[in-house]
Amino acid sequence: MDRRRINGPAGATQPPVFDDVVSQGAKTVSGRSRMPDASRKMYLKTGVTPSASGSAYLEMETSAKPGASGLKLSCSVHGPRALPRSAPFSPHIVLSTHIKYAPFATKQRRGYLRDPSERDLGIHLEAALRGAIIADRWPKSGVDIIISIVEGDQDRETSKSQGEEAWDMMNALAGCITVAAAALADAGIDCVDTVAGGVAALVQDGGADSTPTIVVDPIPSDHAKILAACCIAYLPTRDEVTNLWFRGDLPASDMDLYTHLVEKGILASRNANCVLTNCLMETIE
Amino acid sequence: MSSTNHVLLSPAELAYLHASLSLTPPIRPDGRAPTQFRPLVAETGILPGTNGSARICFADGTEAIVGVKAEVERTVVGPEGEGVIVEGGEGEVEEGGGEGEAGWVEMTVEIPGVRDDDSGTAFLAAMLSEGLLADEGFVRRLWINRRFHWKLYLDIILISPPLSYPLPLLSLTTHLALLSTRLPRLKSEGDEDPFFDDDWAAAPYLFPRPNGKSTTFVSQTRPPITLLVMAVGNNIIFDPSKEELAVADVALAVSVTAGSSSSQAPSKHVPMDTSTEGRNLRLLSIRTIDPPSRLTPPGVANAANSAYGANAGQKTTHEAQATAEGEAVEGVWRAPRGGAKRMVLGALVQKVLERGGVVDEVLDALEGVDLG
Amino acid sequence: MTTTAPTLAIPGQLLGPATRYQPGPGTHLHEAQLYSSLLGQVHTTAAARAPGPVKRLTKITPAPVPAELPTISVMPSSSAMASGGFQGDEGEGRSGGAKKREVLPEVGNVVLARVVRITPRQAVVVICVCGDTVLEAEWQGVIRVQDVRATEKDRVKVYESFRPGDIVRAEVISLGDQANYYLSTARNELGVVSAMSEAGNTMTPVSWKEFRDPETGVTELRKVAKPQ
Amino acid sequence: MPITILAPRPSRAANGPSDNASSSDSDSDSNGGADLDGDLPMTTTKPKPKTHPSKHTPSSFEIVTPGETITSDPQWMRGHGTYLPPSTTTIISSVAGTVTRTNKLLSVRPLRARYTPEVGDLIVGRIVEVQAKRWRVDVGSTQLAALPLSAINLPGGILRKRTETDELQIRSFFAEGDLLVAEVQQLFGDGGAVLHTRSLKYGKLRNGVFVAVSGVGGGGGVVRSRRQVWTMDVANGGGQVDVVLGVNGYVWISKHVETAAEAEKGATTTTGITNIEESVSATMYSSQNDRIEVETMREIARLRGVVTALVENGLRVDEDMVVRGYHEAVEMAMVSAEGSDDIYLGGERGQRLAAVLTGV
Repeated sequence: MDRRRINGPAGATQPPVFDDVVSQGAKTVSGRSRMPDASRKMYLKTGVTPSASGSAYLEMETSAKPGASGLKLSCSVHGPRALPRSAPFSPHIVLSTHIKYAPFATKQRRGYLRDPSERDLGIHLEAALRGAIIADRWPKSGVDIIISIVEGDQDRETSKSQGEEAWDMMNALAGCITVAAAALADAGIDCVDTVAGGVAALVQDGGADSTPTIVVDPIPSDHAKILAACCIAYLPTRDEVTNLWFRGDLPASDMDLYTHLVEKGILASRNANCVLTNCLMETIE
Repeated sequence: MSSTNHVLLSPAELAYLHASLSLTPPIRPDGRAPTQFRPLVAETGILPGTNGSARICFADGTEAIVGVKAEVERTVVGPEGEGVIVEGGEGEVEEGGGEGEAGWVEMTVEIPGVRDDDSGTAFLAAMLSEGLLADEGFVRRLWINRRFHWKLYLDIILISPPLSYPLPLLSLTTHLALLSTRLPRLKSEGDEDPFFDDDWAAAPYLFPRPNGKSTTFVSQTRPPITLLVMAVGNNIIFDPSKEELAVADVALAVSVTAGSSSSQAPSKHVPMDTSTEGRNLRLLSIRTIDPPSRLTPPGVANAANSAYGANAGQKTTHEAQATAEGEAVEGVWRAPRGGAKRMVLGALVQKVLERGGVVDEVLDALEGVDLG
Repeated sequence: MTTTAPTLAIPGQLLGPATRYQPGPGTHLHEAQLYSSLLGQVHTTAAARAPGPVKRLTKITPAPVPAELPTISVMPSSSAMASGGFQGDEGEGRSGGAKKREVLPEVGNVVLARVVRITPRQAVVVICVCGDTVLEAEWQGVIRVQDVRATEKDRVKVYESFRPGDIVRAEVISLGDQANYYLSTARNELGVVSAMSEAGNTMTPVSWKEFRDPETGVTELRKVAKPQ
Repeated sequence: MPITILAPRPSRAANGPSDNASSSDSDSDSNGGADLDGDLPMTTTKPKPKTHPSKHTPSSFEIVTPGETITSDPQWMRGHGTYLPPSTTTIISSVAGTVTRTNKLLSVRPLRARYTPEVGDLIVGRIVEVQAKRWRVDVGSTQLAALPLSAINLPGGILRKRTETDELQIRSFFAEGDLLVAEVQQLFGDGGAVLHTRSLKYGKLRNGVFVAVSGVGGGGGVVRSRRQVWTMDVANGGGQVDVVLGVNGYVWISKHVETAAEAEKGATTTTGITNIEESVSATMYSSQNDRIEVETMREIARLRGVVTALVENGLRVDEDMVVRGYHEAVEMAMVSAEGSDDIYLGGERGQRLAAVLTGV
């Protein structure tokens, strides 16, 4: 909420609803073309923003479908730098994370001010990174991690977002974690490990009666229904999880299903970690 | 901007707390058993101007109030013939119609002393509404007819600045408020403009009450509750206080609800063993809470302490204070690094979801609150 | 198990057991194994290390180490400087050129700082170079009046020692409070190394307490660093 | 049962007065020399409470609210918590609290108040800020107290000269978050306190737990008493435990550590003061805990439970109450289902404990 301006009325207008030619009737437009355990291809590069202490850019493979686009993220790390004079003494580095969707990143235009979901993502990212950095190496200093989501996962062909925003957020978070880890390493901030994010989902493709399956790195529009999903930030060498975000509806009596979902989430972050490791080795070679 | 506010504790206190919570069984500073909650005082229906309300306070004076208000709202329907949101009667909603439905519930959290655009508050609100919305059956209850639905406003207000992470308090209060929520009885039929019975006594509960002392709560659907659990060493601790959270290795917020799943699909995976004692619990959401332990000041071992005995006055402070890489010394606090082992996370979730475990008892106790 | 440590490391990479190496900058210990915590080149230095104006945490374990192990460290090298390589010796690395990356000033480091403000009690400076590293961020420091020189401390006047704009070589003596590092110039080779006169000309040092403007011939008082 | 949910109590009035009576009794007593003479009728605007459990302090628990007239009788002098409107003799309360009369002085003791430091108070405080030559300490007052570097004992004995390096390594003595026990040495005009730790019984705290309760006020909480610090033997093989009741309401409960000096004192009573200083200073600023046995930890937690239960039930916290409460708690645990390991004293059990204590 912008406190300095008078804002227009909220929710006074109704968004237009486009006629949905392609996907009319059938919900499962194209479906998933990858194996259940395969992640999308990912492009990652460090050192893209010269003015920042460290930076990285991540792009997810665009699906074969026309009009669909993959996630594009740019992360810059500023610091370590001195804390403002008014800040209290800190024996650790003070981490602050900002995630912002570009106004044009999603189907529905986003404002310039961070909305609650972006703040929420920022907290998730902070939790994921704070477990990875060695904060006591940099007393009295601060670091800002700023991520712009240049383009979100989206599909022009689907007329409306089908309650997918929450699942999209998980995909975005996983990308943010990976790109931030690369930028942190580029900035020379001590980390215990390279943290990478991954998403796994329990999907039901064949209507309400079919058996749900677990897939890695889901694209919401590929699936008829997502029953549950989890986003995991994982440290491969230590075999530790720094952030776990699960959402869905699972019977509590079936712990195995949950455990499998988490295992697949870890698999997804391992996949992302391979890309991250290769990217970092390229950086120093 | 962290999900948990920072607490100032001395390294010696942290080391002591960690040691006592790592014992088997753990010794909690307030003497509670690991799964025991702080005693609380609860009442519902405190605000006559709302559809449902509740108040819970802790012995330390922390107090939360939740008011639920419902308004009739016109459902945005797509072009002719395409039932974007609704299809058929009896609250049957076309599957996947989530976006429109999620917007039917609006939740705000107000924490005194915190800016309303604070990220921590946004995180709290997201966490509470996530649990609510993950249960598709919940928003379905707000359906009136094809053209109208209830819009539910949940306003969660913490009366005093939080003395501990307020998540469980807010969640339990929200649960009670929803339990006590009643919507006016619909008199109109079909898709005409809704027309309601103005007799409040006839208004049905949003979550229908069990008849008398029936034990068939297996089929009873309840609003979700979000619990805070943390692990120290091998111990799993419920409803941690501020001090306990400050030495947590990992903390999770787990949203659970009781009742049969609205989307029956996953339950097909398992045979429904309704014969067993206890509720049919469903896991709705899990979030990692960034434990404040990572931001705690480290202790200095006597051996490295410049202010210790003979070394005093020598200029060795910084070599000593710079956290030398070394093995942990007993009795000296060190902020944890890295994340949590999979096993620990799994155990935490398992403990919450245990049949006939903590969640069941909490739900029992909440049901026992008089909804006058 | 490799017998030698890798030459390049990414965060989280195993460097070797703690029984073989001592942890140096850019490494961390986890379950008796040493891991890298930075992205960069791996260096091992023999046991006897001359203390000097070094980069980062000099992990001096207070108790004498039972067996003198070589110290293993990881030095960050961003892609921009990768071609230049990294000088292994740290004491006299000045010739290696200024590398722009972030380090934290540590107690005992010799730094170059620019004076920004003076008060009767202290001079406020901004640390620009730490050891041989040009800093990206501006870390603020203060030189208190009692730390200006070693002798006749009670007669020191800050405005006779420093002026805003001067470049000072100083030693870090304390991490200080939340905002400032505490610096000292109480040694012969420490003090003002470069100063401008009031007329705006670069001055040359003429004595331990004076600089002279070569054009106007006017002398100004400073705490002069002994030229090296 | 992991959770207890209670219905709200009908109103505080039912059990409020008796709680307040007992605590304000002790408050007045501990002030010493207060002549609680209640014969004179003083209430003009409201009827006096008819029944009263306590005989000698008729209206000591009478609760007044801001703006309420206490008396218009000119024989009374106004004290803290009251004011006189210009050109009248009416004394009006300016806070919500209980009326206290000391001879002819009328004052209102607020029901809840932050700690007001007084010279000589023993307090427990927490460092919140480290400055160049002093620390700022949270003592539960309206302002932060100051602890100058010159007011602490430096390690290496009392005779050691304070050097400049001490100033540079000020954080190695006390850093942000550290707890300490100290004495109020001096007060500023604005109520700010200056502390000192120049005694062996003061200094950094370790080996224990902290609990903050309300300080000196009209309700429950820590009251000024003869002894704020004591060592007690605890049950169930817990050894000895130190309790520090800061006058400001901050309480520290820790394992009793026998210092070298004490041990020596047991053998020969002729140890010089400097020797003690030196041996004590070794651990003076340590943040490393000693080894603490499980039994001791359990009893420390039980003591903490007693203190919290006392406060939650509006009782005063002093040595007598804590020691008696502790013994009651041990007894209660003995007969409880789980046995002596059961240390929980929250909710109902705390109320039962309080009832036993007030019943005596």
